[in-house]
Amino acid sequence: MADYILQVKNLCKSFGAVEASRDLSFAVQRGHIHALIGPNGAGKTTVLNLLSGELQADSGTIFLNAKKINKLPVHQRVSAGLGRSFQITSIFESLSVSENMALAILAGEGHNFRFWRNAMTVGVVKRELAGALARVDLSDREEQLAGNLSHGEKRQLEVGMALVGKPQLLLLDEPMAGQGAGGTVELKKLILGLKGQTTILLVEHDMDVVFSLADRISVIVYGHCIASGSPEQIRTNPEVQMAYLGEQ
Amino acid sequence: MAGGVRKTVLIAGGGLFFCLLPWAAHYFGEQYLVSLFTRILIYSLAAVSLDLLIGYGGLISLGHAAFVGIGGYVTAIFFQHSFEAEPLAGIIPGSENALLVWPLAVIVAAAFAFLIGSLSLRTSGMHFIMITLAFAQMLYYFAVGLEKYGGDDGLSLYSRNQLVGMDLANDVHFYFVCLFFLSLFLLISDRLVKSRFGLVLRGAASSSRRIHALGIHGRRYKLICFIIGGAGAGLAGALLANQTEYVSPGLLHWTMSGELMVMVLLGGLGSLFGPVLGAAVYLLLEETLAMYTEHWMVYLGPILIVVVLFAKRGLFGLLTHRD
Amino acid sequence: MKRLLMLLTAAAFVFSLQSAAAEPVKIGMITTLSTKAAYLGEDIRDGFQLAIDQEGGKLGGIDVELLVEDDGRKPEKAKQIAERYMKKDGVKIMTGIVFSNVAIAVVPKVVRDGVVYLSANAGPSKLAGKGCNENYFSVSYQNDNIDEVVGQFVNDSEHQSVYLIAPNYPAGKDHLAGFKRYFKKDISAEVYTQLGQSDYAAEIAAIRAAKPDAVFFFLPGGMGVSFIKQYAQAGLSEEIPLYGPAFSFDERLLKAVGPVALGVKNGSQWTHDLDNPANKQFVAAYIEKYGRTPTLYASQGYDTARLIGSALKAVQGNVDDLGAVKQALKKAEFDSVRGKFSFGTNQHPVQDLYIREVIKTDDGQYTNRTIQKVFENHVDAYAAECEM
Amino acid sequence: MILLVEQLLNGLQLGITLFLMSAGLTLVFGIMQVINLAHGSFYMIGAYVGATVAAATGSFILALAGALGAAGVAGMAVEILVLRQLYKRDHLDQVLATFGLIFFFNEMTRIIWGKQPLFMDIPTWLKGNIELLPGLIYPVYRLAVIVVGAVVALLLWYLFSRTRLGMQIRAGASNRDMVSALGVNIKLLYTLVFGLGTLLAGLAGVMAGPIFAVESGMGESILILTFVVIVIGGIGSVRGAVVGALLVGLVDTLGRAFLPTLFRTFLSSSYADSVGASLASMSIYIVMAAVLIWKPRGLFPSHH
Repeated sequence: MADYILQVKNLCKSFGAVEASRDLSFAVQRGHIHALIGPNGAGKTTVLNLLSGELQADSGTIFLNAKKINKLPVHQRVSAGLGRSFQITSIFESLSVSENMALAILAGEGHNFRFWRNAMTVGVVKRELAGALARVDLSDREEQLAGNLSHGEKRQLEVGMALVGKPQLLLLDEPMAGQGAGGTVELKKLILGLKGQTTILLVEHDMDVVFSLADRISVIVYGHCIASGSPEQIRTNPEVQMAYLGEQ
Repeated sequence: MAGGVRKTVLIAGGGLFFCLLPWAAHYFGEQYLVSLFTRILIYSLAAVSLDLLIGYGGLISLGHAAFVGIGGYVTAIFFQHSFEAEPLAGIIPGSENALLVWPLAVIVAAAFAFLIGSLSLRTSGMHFIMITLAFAQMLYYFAVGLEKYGGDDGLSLYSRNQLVGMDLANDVHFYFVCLFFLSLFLLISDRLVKSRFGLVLRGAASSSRRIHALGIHGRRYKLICFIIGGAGAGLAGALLANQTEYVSPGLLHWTMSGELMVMVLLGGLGSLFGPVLGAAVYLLLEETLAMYTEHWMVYLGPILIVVVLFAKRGLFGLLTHRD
Repeated sequence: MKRLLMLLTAAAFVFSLQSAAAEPVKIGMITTLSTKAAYLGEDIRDGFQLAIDQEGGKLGGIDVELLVEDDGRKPEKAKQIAERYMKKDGVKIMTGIVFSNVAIAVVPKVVRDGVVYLSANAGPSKLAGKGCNENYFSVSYQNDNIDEVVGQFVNDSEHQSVYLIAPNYPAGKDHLAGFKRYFKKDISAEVYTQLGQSDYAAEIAAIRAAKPDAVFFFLPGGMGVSFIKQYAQAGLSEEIPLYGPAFSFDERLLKAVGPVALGVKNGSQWTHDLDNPANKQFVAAYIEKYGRTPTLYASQGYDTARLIGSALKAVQGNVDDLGAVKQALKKAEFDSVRGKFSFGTNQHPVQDLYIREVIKTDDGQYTNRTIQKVFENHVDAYAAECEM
Repeated sequence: MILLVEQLLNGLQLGITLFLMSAGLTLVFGIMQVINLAHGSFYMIGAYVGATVAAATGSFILALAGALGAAGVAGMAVEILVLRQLYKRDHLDQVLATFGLIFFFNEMTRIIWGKQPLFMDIPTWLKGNIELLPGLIYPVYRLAVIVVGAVVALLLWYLFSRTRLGMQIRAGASNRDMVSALGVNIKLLYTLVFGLGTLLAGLAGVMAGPIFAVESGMGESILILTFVVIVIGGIGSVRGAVVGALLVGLVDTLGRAFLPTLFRTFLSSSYADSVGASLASMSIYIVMAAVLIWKPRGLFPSHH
């Protein structure tokens, strides 16, 4: 049997009359880049929110490393090995790039009720900051206010911050959204470079990106997973074609 | 001149100005300036503590005067019991010793900040503004009804507190005590906002969702910030009670909170030193305008509006940034 | 940086420029010229200024300079102004405070620092009894006086029970205590309202239910305006008569209250119709200068100025000899608009107190008419406690 | 029993006045995301202009028209001159600017009208009292205030749910850019909404004129109550403003009416009077804190 880092079983979530997740099941193998695709409003972001703990599922289970995590709050899921980047970039705009990164580094270092010493001179920050910035190509931007970065750089920073905690599974929510062609190429390179370091669950609209990056793809329609397989299998799956073409 | 250098020069210059002021006042024969600037120092302390909340914790409190008032009342109540040699609640003796009363004022203010903060932090945004206002108004009406301690008439101290090695009744001594505490609080605040705690706090103020995603309980940091701010305001209250030798419920009224907020905004939010400038300019404006016209408010109002419209980062930002 | 230095030095210069040429005797007036109570301070100042203008910039033949500043009704601010008057302007004589709580905060401190303070309005009990001071004179009254006279009047009337209402603060309790000192019959209820309250529907409904014979209220300023209007609108003014101290019935407030105050009886130490030459001259001059009937506050301001004038004359403008100034003040040798005026042992007035009635004049104005002198040479209740 | 009913009516009437104030403020909050501390100033302007017109013409209707016009026009002028520059700015800048406006307006009224309160009377056709129930006598004018408030509430409901303008306003609240893209003049729309809000404050002011003292600074006493109302109701919700206003009106009135009596049952009378009075003053703030602790976004949170 394959080594699954994440298993989702029969997940249900509804908002009033709207069923955002309907008996949803899929699994992600360790080391893969696994993509979630589906037409608009299929409930992909809801899935990510259910996984990260921002939303609580009505029923169903989520296993991370064969451990049930669906009752845990956000921060405990983080310590269990889950990292996340958001659909709309969510960095600390009023902090500098290096402060953003330092904050991500310190988040994994127990409590932060230290009131006197400058945060930027703490040992672990000194050790890891340069590497973390270099990993996402932001070394020359460290003094910039994060709010003043370009769109692509913000995304890089955000991914970089998600990586700091060395997550075993990284949730990427539409990283290519709002990127120009240049930004897309950069980010693709970045994500490919992460392969082998961590497992990635990717939600993305850009089909070229998905098919060139993903090892496996799951297709979600109306909150339900209708197919999972290799890019080749998905491309030729009649149900998937139906779902996409039907929408056109 | 780069922003950073300008800022350093400005702060150093301001510091020098405050250190030399008593001698300058003496030289020009304007002793009154010492007590005016003592008032400025004390309001600065309160404004800086509010800046910690608003500018770094993202906690827009319209009830900050409550903590100033609590600090003032603790000082005055202990003075009263000591003066009349009648123990508080029958057991606790009153005191006029600054080393005892001032820390107590700070602690009581911090305790109230803990209480009010833990309830208020359940809300956010506009609702936070209003719930802090609500708590401050509750305390205001409580103080108005506090007959034993003067109610609306307030409570007079018949002299200042005693501090070992200093003569607080001497205006210059008292001025330097206030200058010391303002500098100390600025130093603490400056370290604080750059510390790990401060980093997390500023992060939580910037995006509470993101700080949550990092696995951090942002609210706890905000609560601690609220308590530290309240403690600073409590100290300011204790000093203010000594300066005017008087406390009244007016200290807790929402307009006082509003004025403190105006000082912070006028000076520049999130800059620590800005509120000092804001307090100085606001109090000097009020003082000088009132000397020239009884209709001073008709001028002060538009001046505030002009500052908002044309100095986006407050006066401190205007002086340190080149747009 | 330069801008900051310029700003601060400019501020410093503004202060230093102020204190050139110190020839005339400076009188520092701290009063309330903003907030809802602004008109009280305005009248005190205008009355005071009238006395100076009548002498062409002098009081008692001595050149004076009147410094006036608004305390915004804040005790802290008033203290700050007092301190500036003392330290920067070298003021030795102060006056003008409208409110008791402001007076309590300011007066003890300034009299200790060797300033003579003459109250042109506030006369709190704290400063009349144990807290009396030889540097403190009240030219107006002791607060309770104005209630005591009403208490005595109502006690002598056919009313058996009275309903009391005042704001929930120390002055409110003092004023009701003053009334109760001379009213010995039944108190139907004693109600304390919120300071600054404007809707009295709840209280008025309770009065209607309690059916007292009369209502005594102390609600100064706008509170009184709201209360009297709403009381009349509820149709109670015909059934249960209102009584109160003069504070809610001065001529400027009556303009705002209008016809509903007609016939209400209130207590005062002065009314513009008092028949004495000083008063006739004052009222005419005041109306000519300001175009309005003087209120009791204006009369107090005027009397204060004239009293200071008498003392300045006696010491020939030498205010450095404070002892002589005080002695001269204590004699009170001036023509008061109240007819006769003298100080008691606690340096508060010993004076006649009247009941007056709100009437409408022929030209449609609302004003007061003196109807009865209730106390003659009345001494306040705290004088005995004063050890001077 | 009669007393309780009468006090309930009093609470209702206070609540209605508060509703007129809060409806305007909550609209401006909810739709334009602007904090306006100077809202009370328009209440004051309404009362002053109303009192002046009434004194000059003797007509209450003209006074009403003048007050509404003055408050509306003053509001639109403030929007155009000051607030329009601040939409994209921080809430705090709006706080500072509108705090400055309070100073300005308060002193201006003192300069124009003098320092003493102004007179304003109930129109003759609304004078007098009627007996609603045996023993329950109530002033006609206060009943009229209740009716006017109820009518305004209905009109607002109609405006927002049934008219084109209302739809545009609601759409503008949720997405400013989208509405401009559709060709609606959003600037004008905002000016109108702000003017409507201040006009309602002016209406509250002119109706309060005959009951309360018309004086400088009268706006601030009611402003704080108004804030309490909209925070309890949920910012931006007119329905919340209705509920919040009635709740605050009732709690405040009933607290003042019955708390001291309640305390007198187990405390000495003079002590009870003062404790009861203090607690009555605090009651609405206690209610507000309790509501917010229970429902941090108010009773009827709006959706954005």
